[in-house]
Amino acid sequence: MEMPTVTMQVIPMEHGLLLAAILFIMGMVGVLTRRNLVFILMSLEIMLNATGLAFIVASSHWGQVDGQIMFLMILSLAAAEVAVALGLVLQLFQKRKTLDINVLGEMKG
Amino acid sequence: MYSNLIIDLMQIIMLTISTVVVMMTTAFKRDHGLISGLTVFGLFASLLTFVFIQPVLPLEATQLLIIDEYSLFFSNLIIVGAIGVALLAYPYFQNHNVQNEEFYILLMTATLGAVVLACSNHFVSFLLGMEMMGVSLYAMIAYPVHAAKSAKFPLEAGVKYLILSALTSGITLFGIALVYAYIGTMGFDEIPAALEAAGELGPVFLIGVLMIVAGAAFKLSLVPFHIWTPDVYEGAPVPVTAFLATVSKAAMLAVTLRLLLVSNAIELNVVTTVLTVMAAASIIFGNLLALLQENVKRLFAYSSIAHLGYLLVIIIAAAKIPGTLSVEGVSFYMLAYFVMSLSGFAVISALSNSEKEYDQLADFRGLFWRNSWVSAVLITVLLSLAGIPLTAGFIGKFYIFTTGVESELWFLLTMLIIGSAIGLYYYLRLIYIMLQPAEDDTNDPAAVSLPLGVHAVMAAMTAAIIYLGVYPAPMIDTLQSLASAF
Amino acid sequence: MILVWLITILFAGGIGAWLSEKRNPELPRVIALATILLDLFLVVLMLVAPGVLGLDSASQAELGQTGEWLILSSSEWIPRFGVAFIFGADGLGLLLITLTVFLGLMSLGSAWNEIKERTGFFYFNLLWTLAGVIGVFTALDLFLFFFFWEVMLIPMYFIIAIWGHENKEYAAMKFFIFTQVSGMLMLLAILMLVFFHYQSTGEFTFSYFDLLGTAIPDGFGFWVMLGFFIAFATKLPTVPFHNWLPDAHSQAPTPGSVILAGILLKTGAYGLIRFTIPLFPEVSADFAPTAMLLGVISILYTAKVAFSQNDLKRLIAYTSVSHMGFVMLGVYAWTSQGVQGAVMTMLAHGFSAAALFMLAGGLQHRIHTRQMDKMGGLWGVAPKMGFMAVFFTVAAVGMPGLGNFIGEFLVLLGSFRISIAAASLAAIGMVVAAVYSLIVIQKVFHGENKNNLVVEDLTTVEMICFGLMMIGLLWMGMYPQSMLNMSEPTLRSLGVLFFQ
Amino acid sequence: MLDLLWLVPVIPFIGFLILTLTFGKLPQLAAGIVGAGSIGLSFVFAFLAGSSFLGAEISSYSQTLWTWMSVGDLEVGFTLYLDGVSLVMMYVITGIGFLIHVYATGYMSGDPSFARFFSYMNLFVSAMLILVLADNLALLFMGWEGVGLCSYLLIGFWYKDPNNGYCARKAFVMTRVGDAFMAIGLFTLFVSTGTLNIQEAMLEAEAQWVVGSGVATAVTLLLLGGAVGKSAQLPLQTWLPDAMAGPTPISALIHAATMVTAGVYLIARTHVLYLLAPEVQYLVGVIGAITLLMAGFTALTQSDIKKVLAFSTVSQIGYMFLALGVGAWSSAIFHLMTHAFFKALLFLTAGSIILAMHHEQDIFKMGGLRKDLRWSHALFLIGTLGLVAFPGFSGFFSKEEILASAMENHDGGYILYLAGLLGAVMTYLYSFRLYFLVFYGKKTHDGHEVMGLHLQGPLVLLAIGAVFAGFIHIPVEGVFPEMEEHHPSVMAQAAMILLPMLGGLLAWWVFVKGKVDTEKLAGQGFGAKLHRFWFTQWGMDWLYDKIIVTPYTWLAEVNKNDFIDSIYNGSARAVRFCHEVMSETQTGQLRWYAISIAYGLLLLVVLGVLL
Repeated sequence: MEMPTVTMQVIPMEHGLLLAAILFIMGMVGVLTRRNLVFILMSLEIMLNATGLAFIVASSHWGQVDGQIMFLMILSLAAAEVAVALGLVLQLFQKRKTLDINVLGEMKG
Repeated sequence: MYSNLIIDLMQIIMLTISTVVVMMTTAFKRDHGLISGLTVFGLFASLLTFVFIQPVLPLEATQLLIIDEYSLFFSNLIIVGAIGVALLAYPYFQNHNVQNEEFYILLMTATLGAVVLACSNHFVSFLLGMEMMGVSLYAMIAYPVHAAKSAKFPLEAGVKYLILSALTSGITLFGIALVYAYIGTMGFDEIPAALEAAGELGPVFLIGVLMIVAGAAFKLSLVPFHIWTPDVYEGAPVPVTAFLATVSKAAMLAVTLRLLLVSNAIELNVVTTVLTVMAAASIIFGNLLALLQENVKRLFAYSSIAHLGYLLVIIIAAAKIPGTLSVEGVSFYMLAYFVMSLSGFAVISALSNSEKEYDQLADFRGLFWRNSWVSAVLITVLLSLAGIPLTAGFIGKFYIFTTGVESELWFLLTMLIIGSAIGLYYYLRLIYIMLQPAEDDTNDPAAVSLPLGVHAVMAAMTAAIIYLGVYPAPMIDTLQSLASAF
Repeated sequence: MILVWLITILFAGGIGAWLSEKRNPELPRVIALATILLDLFLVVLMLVAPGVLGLDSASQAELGQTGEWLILSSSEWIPRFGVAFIFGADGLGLLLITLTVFLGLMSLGSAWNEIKERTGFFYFNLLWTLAGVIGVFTALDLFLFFFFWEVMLIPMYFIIAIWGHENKEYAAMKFFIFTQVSGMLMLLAILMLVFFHYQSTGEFTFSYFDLLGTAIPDGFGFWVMLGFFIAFATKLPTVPFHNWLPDAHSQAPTPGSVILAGILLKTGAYGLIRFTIPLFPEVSADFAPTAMLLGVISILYTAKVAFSQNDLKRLIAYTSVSHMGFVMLGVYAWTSQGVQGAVMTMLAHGFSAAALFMLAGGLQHRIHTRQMDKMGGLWGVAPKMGFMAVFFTVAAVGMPGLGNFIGEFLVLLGSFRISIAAASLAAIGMVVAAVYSLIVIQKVFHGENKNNLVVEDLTTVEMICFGLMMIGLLWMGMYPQSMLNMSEPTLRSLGVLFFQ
Repeated sequence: MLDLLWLVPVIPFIGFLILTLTFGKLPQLAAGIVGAGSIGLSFVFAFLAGSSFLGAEISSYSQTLWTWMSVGDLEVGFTLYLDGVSLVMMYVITGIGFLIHVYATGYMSGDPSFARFFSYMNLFVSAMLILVLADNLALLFMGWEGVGLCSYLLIGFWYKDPNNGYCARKAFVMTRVGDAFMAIGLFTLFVSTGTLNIQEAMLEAEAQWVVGSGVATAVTLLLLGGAVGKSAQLPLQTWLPDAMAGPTPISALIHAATMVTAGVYLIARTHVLYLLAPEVQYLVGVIGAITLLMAGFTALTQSDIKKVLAFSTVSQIGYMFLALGVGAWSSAIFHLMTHAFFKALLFLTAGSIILAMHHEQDIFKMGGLRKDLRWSHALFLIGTLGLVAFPGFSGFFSKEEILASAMENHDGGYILYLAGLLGAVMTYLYSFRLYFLVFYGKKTHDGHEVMGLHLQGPLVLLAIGAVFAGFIHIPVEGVFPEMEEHHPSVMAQAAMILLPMLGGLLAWWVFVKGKVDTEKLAGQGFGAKLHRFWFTQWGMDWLYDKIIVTPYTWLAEVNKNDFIDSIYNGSARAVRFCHEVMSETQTGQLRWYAISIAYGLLLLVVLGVLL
């Protein structure tokens, strides 16, 4: 099982990072623009995964495993976050019968 | 060597064990009193381990964590805060008939996360601690979601904190990734060497650095990442607000300062400039926002923005003066702020429970004559926040001025004076309201007899405020020695 | 140590008064009286035999001081920053301490029958304010000084905010913010001074003696001095920093006004004499014309504003600003006559303003208004009060034979040497002072008693207070030398210009 | 006995203390005894001290009681100084003062504030004695201000009438304007000579100053400012007629005999300085001349008996100033003394008339009273003859001396002489107008003489003084420079005596014979304008009101709320506004919050990349 490392190396790190950045920004724009709480959570997942990609790209650039460990951490973080978040989604729907986050605007000033 | 390592990590281990014990006990016997007692006991035991840890310091426990006097100080502070929060939580949730016990588990995990954060010396442990604390907090904030009257607020606050915090976590992580991509290391103390090796670094690296700064700024609620603070403070149950204001801030500050100093990032021109702008904006906007605030929890939120702005002045000063004085100052100010906030929220907590929180300014009218002890505590806190002598807040402000003058930060000092002037107004306004006779005595939240725990928190914190304000020399000596690590 | 005792007794007495209220609401005032009398006793002892009680020759040697310090003691506080408990009193300090304790007694007298609610906390605040003021007059460590500077404000804030009149919230807030903000500027200035001292000597210290003569880098001296100046000028107060005063004085309860006008204002003047000018002699010399101008403007401008007031206490408050203008003028003339005049004005104004506020407060207590257009013809119903009003008004106008004249005369004489224009303009103050003062007598005591006001004449307690202050003013006016002799060594050591 | 000198001012002060501190509890008789008795006792001590002074044949005597102020080079002792001039003054004050006090016990009897009246009177005498006995200008200033205060208190003695209060304030403030000048004068003198001691300062000045130098002119001008204020000379004279609002004994004591002559005393006391500033000295004479004429004309138009006398006082003090201006120092003091007698007599008699007429002061409502009020008539006539300087009466000797000195004066004295002569005519005219209007003509109201030893007794003694005081020799030779003897020609002397009498004749012709319809003359056309002009003291009150009083009160009223305050309140409002703007950003909308974080990040990045 030899990996074709030669072809991997022709992709410069910047390209990988750029891809990660594009994904990250897509996710971020999603967070900023969606009104549905579930979609927002999905966009957050995209952001986190983009981060994970960036770590893996960096990690392979330096030939270290640190970045990949980081990716695992991010995965578990995302899972934990979603677990709590879905609990809140359920509560929101139960109480307000909607997932539109604009109803959550009662505290201000 | 190994045994030393175990002693070194004893606090974290002890906290973990306590968490597991609390969790297991909950599974078998749901008893609010028992669980909260266990929690306090566990936290206390963890706190006491510092006696054993002290002699072996400093020691790097793997690459991830470093236990030195500095981190131990903050860990202790965090655990004390957690004990305080636990003591406040008991009466608060007592009338709350749904399951209360999980709250303490969350509290324990959040505390654990905070301690890890304070000890972290590596981006991995940084992430671990920050998210452990963060995820626990999401749940804690929204915890009384079933409580009848105020249900919508915890939910709203929880969702807001969750989404915004996750957003900034993503930003921070991406920033870390960018930095890592350019220098190839994530250990704090390895960064200077790596930077040296990497030579000239492009804007993408700087963007990474700034994204990390932004993430820290969010947790420290610095302008322009402050906007969540009032809503979350208001919506969260009082004990959790206290946790947010004290433990969460202290842990984040501890690691941020370490990161900035150890990695020499503070010497980057970009970082100091950005920090200066954030400090000035936080001082001015935080105080302005608090000016006519009618909700005391929001008031504390805005004032925390301003106070973190003050703190930033000391951090920025580290760019020009020896880091030791700066660390000493930051530690003192954080300690003072920690004590004041805990005490302040203890007062609000004393007036509240999960059914109804008395956090409107009007609720405080005449408090001085109804319950002079509770209001005397709050007055002390407010005077301390305003930086009046005889209180810890004054010595804290003294540190800001001293470091500010020594590093000649005239602009920030001007902002500081303007901000403090505005700040005086709302602190005094609250004091004034307490001093006025109540319009009617029927609505008297303080008439409820309070459990010993809340009194203990108030008494201990007030004593600390005054002790630190009148005779700070011993504490200063301690801080001086812990700062020598930098 | 006696100075520490002086302060500690007041602190302890305050706490005792507070705690005793639960037992009996009459008790706090008795405790307060006992406390102040005990302090007065110590003060008299110091006046008679300063050496017996506390001249700590060890600390004196340690601080390298000789001569003018009658009492001096020092011990560590925050060694990290070279902050220490240094207390000292020289002739000037002793005079002002005496004034403080004496007027404390007077304000107690005015509170005796007026304060009926929450007496414990009231006397607590009263005694703590006094303690703070004595601290200010005796602290010789700049950190300690600042500490007391702020300590005296908080109880005063409480006094205004709790026992004040209809517009107390605004007044208390204004008072606090003005003094606090200016205080912060002073803190900044103190730290800059300490820092510059550290730069040139490598030693962190807040000791007044060490900081004297600190070399300040070019361009900074003015700003550091300004920090001190603004703090003191706000407290004094001088135009344009005076606006807190009319509100605070008119809204405060009588004992509060007495302490504010009688004592707190003097801390500003004291600060100028003790700190601002000696610490920054060159910059102050350059600044003196501006300061003297501000003094003159204060005298004339506030006299004019006072003239149009209808609120009796507000009017008296503005006249206080006017009189403090003389202090500013005299201090910045920095000649022996000028500064001695300022000192005499401080003492005499302490008495006359305190008495006038007591009268105004007593009137308000009796007829529930401070508006002069609702008064009139009160001489007929309260001749004793009328006599006292005339006496103290006349004293305030600067009638020779009474203390205020000595002050103003010396100030004018001393400043005339330095600036003929300033002194001449200030002399117009003599005329306008007559204009606004006499209008008070006219509106309140003369004329027809249109509203048929029934006013109980002065009580025995009040008569004792006023009598003592009368004697004090006469003493100052007829034999000022006894006070001038006390302050002279101080002024010499501070470098005031003595012509021989 | 000289060392008892200090008792002279102290005894009245003790009287003041007794009367004040009993707060009206003292019965009237006791109050009267204390009030008048203290002055009497003071006079006794003054007499004892004075006679041993004269007996000792020394030029001056000084007694230091204690050090008042000693600051740096300023040394001011609480020191009394007695020489010929202060001796004369001391006698006048205690002697005439005592008589007026006795009179006042009758005049004021029954007044509810009887004791208060005497306490002020005693304080006044004490202050006046300090003024004349002071050896330095600071102490003199103390007396100077003290008498001003008492004047204020006594003018406003009947406090229920707001007009009295106004008059009292006017008097105090206007004299204080002069005092401010005087104070500055003291400072200038001190800075220049290094002392406030009058004798030393004069010696120093003689040694240092050049004649006519700036400092000499400045000091003398400033002191003159004080003097014209106190002595009601141009341009600060307008307070004195209003001061007549006080009880009549006050007018006699303070506003005729003693206090208002303090300005004359001051200039005489510091005459050496004036000799060093000849222009100013001449100015003193000019001021006197103008004032005496102006007051004379005004007196002619007044209808209030006391105001006529008040203007005559202004006019007579004008003579004293004229004397000072031509260097006739001793004549000025001499006229001061004789004037004290006849003017006190006139005022007190006027007081008796007022009492008799039930507090009527309008002379047009009197008339033909010479039968009803025999005593008053006789006494008033004596006083009037003294005032017009009828040969043989006291005023004659002093006024003749003044006019003679003016005539002989070389530098411009002639003009002053002519003014004085014209003034003398005027004096006759207005004095006899008053006399005729009150005692001759048609009787309209009945008068009932109020009799009593304490009323008429002092009057008789004063009348004796008014007749014979001219023969007293005042012992001032050692004080003032020697004056050459005046020997005016017979013609000049005759002119001086006879010409003024024409004024008396004119008064007789107009007011007794009724040859001229005065009402018609003063009621229309140019006459009316002239009458108004004279009546209002040449419009000076009006002028002061327009250029000083109104602007000042307007300015004060406009700025009642202290515009500086609005700067602070404005900034507080600005902060509040910023708060409101800022809190708009806290919308509560989660998406806006997320966007703000994104913007924040963008801001940071832009900031970072730009740098």
